[in-house]
Amino acid sequence: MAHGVPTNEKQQIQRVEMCNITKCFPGVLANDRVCFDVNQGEVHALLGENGAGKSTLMRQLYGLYRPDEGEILINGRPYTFNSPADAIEVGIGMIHQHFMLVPTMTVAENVALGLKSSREPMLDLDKVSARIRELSQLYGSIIDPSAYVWQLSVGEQQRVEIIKALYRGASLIILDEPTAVLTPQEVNDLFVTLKRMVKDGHTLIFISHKLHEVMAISNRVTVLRDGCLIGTRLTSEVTRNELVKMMVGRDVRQLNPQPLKSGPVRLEIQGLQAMGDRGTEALRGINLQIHGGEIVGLAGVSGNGQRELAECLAGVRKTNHGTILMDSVDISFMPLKQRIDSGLAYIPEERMRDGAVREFSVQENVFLHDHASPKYTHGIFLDFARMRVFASELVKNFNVKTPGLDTPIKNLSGGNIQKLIMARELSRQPKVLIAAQPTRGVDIGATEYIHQRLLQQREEGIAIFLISEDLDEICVLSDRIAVLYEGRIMGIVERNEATVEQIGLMMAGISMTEAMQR
Amino acid sequence: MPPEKEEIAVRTRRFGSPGMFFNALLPLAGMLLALLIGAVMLLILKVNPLTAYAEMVGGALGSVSGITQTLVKATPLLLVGLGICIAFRASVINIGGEGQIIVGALAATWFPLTFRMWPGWLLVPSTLLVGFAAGAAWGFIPGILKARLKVNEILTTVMMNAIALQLMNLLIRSVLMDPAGITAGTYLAQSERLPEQSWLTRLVPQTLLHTGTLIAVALAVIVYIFLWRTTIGYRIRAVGLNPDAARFSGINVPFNQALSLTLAGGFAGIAGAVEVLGVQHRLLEGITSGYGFSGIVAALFGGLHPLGTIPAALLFGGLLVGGDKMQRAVQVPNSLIDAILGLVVLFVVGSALWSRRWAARRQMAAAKNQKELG
Amino acid sequence: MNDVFQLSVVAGILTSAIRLATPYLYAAIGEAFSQRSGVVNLGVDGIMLISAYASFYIVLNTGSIWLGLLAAIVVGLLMGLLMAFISVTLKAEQGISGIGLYMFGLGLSSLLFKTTIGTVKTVTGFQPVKIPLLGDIPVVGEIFFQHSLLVYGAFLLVPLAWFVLEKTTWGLKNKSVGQNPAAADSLGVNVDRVRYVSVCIGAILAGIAGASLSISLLNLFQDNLTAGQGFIAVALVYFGGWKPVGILWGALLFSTVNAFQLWMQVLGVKIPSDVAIMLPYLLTIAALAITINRVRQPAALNKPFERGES
Amino acid sequence: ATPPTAVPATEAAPTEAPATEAPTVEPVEPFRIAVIMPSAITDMAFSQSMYSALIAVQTEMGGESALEIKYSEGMFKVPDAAAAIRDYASQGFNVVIAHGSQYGASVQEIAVDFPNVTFAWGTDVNTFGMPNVFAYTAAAEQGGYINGVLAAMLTKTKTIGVTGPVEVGDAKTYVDGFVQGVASVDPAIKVSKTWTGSFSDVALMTEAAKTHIAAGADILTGSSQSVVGSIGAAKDNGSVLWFGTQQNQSSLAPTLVVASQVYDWSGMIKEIIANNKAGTLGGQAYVLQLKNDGLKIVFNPDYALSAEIKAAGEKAIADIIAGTITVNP
Ligand SMILES: Nc1ncnc2c1ncn2[C@@H]1O[C@H](COP(=O)(O)OP(=O)(O)OP(=O)(O)O)[C@@H](O)[C@H]1O
Ligand SMILES: Nc1ncnc2c1ncn2[C@@H]1O[C@H](COP(=O)(O)OP(=O)(O)OP(=O)(O)O)[C@@H](O)[C@H]1O
Ligand SMILES: [Mg+2]
Ligand SMILES: [Mg+2]
Repeated sequence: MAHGVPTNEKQQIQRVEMCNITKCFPGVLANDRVCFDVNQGEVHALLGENGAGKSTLMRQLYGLYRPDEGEILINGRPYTFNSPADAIEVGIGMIHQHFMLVPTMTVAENVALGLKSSREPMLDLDKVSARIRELSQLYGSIIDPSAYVWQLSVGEQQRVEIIKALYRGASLIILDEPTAVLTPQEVNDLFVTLKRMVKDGHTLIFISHKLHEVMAISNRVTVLRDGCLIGTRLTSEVTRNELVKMMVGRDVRQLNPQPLKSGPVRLEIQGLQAMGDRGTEALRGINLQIHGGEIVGLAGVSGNGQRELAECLAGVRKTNHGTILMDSVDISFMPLKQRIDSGLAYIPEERMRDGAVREFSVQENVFLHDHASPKYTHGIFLDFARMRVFASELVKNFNVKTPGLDTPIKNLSGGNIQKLIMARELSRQPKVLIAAQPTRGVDIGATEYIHQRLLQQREEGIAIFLISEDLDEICVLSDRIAVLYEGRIMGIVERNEATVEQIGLMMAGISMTEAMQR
Repeated sequence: MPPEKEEIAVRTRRFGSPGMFFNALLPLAGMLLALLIGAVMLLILKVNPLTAYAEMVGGALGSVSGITQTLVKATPLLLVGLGICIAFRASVINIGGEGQIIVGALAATWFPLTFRMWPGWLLVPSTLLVGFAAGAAWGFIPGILKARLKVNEILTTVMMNAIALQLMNLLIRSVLMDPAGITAGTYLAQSERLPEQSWLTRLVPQTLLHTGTLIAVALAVIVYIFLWRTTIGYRIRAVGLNPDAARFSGINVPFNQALSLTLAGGFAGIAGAVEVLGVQHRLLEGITSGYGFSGIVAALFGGLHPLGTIPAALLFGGLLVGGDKMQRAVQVPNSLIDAILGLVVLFVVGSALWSRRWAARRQMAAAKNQKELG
Repeated sequence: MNDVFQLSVVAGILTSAIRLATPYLYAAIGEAFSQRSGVVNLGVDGIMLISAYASFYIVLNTGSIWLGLLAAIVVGLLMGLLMAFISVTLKAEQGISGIGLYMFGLGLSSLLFKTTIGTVKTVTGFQPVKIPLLGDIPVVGEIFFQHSLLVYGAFLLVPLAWFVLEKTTWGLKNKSVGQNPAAADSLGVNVDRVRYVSVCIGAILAGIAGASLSISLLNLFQDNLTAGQGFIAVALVYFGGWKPVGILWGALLFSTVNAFQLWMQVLGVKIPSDVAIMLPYLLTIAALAITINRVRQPAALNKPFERGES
Repeated sequence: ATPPTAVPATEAAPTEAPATEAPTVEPVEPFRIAVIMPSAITDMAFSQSMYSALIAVQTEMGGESALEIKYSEGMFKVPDAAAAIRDYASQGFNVVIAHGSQYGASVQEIAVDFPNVTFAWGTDVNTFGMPNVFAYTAAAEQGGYINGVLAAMLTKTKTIGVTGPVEVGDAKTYVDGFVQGVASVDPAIKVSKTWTGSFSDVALMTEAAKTHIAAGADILTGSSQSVVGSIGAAKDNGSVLWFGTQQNQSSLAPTLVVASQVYDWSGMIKEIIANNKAGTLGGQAYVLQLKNDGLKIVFNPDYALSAEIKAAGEKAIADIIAGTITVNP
């Protein structure tokens, strides 16, 4: 139990200070004498590249880790958190980067978990449900407490996370990259909610890689790099570029891709229909053509069929109807393996789950698709020498930061895993590349790098289908933008033809003509 | 990363760092603790633990007969363990070793009796293959049920053990029953003795040590190469570590799961065949001797690594042999040895946590130093 | 063959099946508690053995069946603590710890039996209790309502376990630590403690399963009395999809077929006895293969939990 | 075709028997016997029958100073047993008894290396033609026959249940004899048999016995260490009678056990000791029979068996001994 927690009434958190926090993991010093503080009613943003130590710092405040050194003061009094229970007790809540939900349980069960019930030892989910409705209405739209978490969209899941914290009476809420998985509309909704929470007296710590969000919502910004504190600034007194420099240690270039003359159609989708995981119709007749040397961006609120579309193209989901042509060859019924071999590359959205084998080494992950290619085998035997040459070339060319080729990939940072998967897919000289959320959760430096690579591939004549919920990314990179809504394409526009707002309207189901008029 | 540094990383991984020495000490400490508790039990039974343990060590290692005996026991443990390595690497839990050994032994009894005119150079390898095939078939059934119908393999392999046992009961009291037992009216539950040319060659006279041990070691190397140097092994490991990523890479996940269970069954089948051809020279009740279970322990002790399973099987075999010797020497009930062995397993596996923690602590210290230096 | 369909035979089969299912129900439902929290305990058979011994020893020496049952519970608890310590606190590979526990239980029970009792003896254990009124119903009463208390207990355990697992706050914690321990941990649920309790409940029930053999159904103890029933119980958890009711169907199927094959032998139906004995195993596999509704195992099953290892 | 007791087995030429060296047992040194058994010495069946016989002989000879006994129990793994046999032989035991038919091959190999040690193994009749190997077996069908005769005369429901493990070895021959015995009294009596497929599954054995009882059997019998479960079931029922084999099982249900066929290995052991001391280290096969007192029908004094039935039983014993009745295994 936390020391000195008032026995009866939960105190209001006025001020939190973290002093000289040091935290070491095997092989990394994740936090090196970091100081951080936050005051009541403030939104304090925490910035840094992948692996800078942001999550680690916050997990210590939430009692998930114990600092090796340093002190945590709340309202001036030192506290030791042995577990999240202690942090929850003093009124701290945390929305984790990777949601901490049990998919096989309902919303109400997830919220009630770990709490005393009014009818102890029995559950009283009705009471919990009522309060969930109340809270969700107060801070946005209602969430069905009896829905299973696996049935919810990512945005809804995040709201469950927020409700979980509010339900426990948290007055300080840590949000670890809450916007990484949200659509622009959802981000807006979230910001409305967050502002409302601040007005109600809550204190927020906000982690993000997106500078405009940080500029928009925070009062102060703290930047970490390599586990060390770089500095804390008032948001009003700092510029974007200054922040980038603090984070990355250099300037980051703005991309400005020039239009290209596109080649012949390489990927053609005709009348594609498919079912979703929940047994409903997810795709209701998709028609789309992508030319070589062209990036087509697919915009849309998550859950409108993006994942299903990507999976149908990649061959891991059954289509009900329609055809897919690659270089005029019908690949609709080709098994996955054959599609890969004939030039389709796919960067899955859930890269840790679907794109890489965590325990495999960097080198082994490079050959997930091509381990049986005659280039790297003698009969059934793998040719390590040649594999090694190729893998180290790839790591070098794509600037993947890894201690070695034999390091298990799980020890790499998110951005570097992403780069490696990218490297793998692009090195196969595909005809068509499907990139789903290629920069989700990746820091600025790595994002820049990945974007450059995509443009480079475009120049080489590859047809690229970019599926992203980050509208900025889509608008910067795509030659044409298709908007997906409820399993249908609402319209396809040239890059400079439509504004972000117009695309946003189409994402909300407004027809193209109507949207373009507004 | 400069190449030399990478080289070093590779080398330490391959040949072990000084830290591994301590990692090896911890399981030994766990074992000592178990033996200490065993010593208390011995004292209660009014037996001097020092004498008892001296007999145990001596029994396993102190003589040619002890050492060969250890090797003879380690052989089926290793063979079953190799199959377990393959299955568990594919994330398939094979509890069916007992049944797979039985059918391997059944096939390896039937075959030489049927083709008793074949010369030894032909009969021995083909019998081993037949044993492999029979075990593989027994592993294939839960494999295909898992692949096609998603039936949990723990359930099926447990049930298949019982089925195999009854199959043996059925055959051993009908077609495979020793005709001599029928003539003499004893109706013993054993088969006829196999033709002599089908026996595995004895390596040391007056002991049971046979060429099966060498075969097992050779197979361990082959399984190592199979798992880490071939495309099939690569796929099996990928399926075990992350079926989703494997599927997204075009790997047929159910096929590889079924394949790994089939291979696991095959290795247990060879173990059964080797027991018949190398040790018993006929089929008997109790042919499995529980190797189907202890093979799992050996493989897990060996870190699910075929080469690691070799010392693990030897350790386990030695404990069993030494335990028997101790029982004979100090006349304690056999079950005491079982209980002590159980404790050894528990404490050795429990000590793994500290090994991991020590390794982590060393790495942390290294990280701090590096930071301070650079 | 026609005999098989006589009412008395059907009644006999069902009565037998209910008796035979008893130890499986206790042990498998206990294992479900443990597995739902993420811990596979393969040592059930060992726990059953040593508890069977303990309860038998106590009844033999005190004559009190209740003290005997208590002994089984206490010994089961101790074995559960040992398993939990190794697999939860020390985060050891659960498969090996379970097999170690099995070997330990097998060896120790036989050792103690030999040193403290020495030869097979019988005791007067839990006697059949005819339930008033219900027990007097012809046929039905005989089948269902003339059993010993531990048999009734096994069947009452099904709704009780269902209630605890599905309707209580603790049941929610138990499920969450087996599905996503990191999430439970982040809400202040003490993952290790929930797993300790779950493993111990499982072990206590395994202990009662042992007692149901030695002081209720058989009323004697002998080396390796369970003859591998604990492993069948683990398999039944998979059959039942980690649900008490599913386990009930599995245990009833298995034991009904077993009772059926015994009756076939008694009635002299001409099939080899070995084939008859295979039947329950074959049919259990077949039943699972043809039922389509397959439950996913708890996501964190067999995975030790350590904070920060996402 | 039961081989007569203690005849030189066909392969063994009796004249060749004397070993190279006369037994060196000095009178002060105890005679040393080691025994290897497949199950526990407390199994109430096969292993226990041998162990009790050894203890009985030891007592008769004057305790440990006259006869030293060492045992290895639970040796169901043959390689372990082989190691034990070899170990005992090399420790200079006079007699090593391998008490299980599965040990035959091991005995055959090891005996060659220890010409001065007597090996005895069973149950079988094969001495492998070796001068230092005795074989032994029990004609379980004979006692089975007697039990069958008694049971047939006692049954009221004309239904008798047999609970067996696996239909092999003496579990089979005993039951076959039993069935013949019943049929000799009244062929109309129904003898139904169940096999559990396991020597150790007490729970299934119990349920098998309960099934017989539910099907109308008023008398049960059966073989293997798991029949303790059947006896328990008979006892729970309270009025079902039991016939035992291998061991005297009266203590398990004092009012319900009518009689047990008891394997008494002590006569054979004494004969082996005597032979060994006289320099005959092997070459013979022993068969426990009613005739040579190796098999005994032990009536339970606590069960009031009517004199008439008991007389019928004793007549059958006499007939078998006299050879007027032959029982086929
Ligand atoms: N549980 C852990 N075990 C070992 N190392 C860890 C662990 N968690 C974090 N690290 C390491 O600590 C460093 C900081 O990680 P942290 O999660 O705090 O980064 P972050 O700033 O949140 O990055 P991101 O933007 O990718 O979320 C990384 O180098 C990471 O490898
Ligand atoms: N057990 C671990 N050992 C070493 N590094 C780890 C471990 N667990 C996590 N990390 C590293 O810690 C950092 C932060 O981990 P986290 O779980 O926050 O994922 P992430 O990489 O930030 O994911 P995302 O790309 O979704 O932001 C990552 O660099 C990850 O690789
Ligand atoms: Mg983070
Ligand atoms: Mg991140």
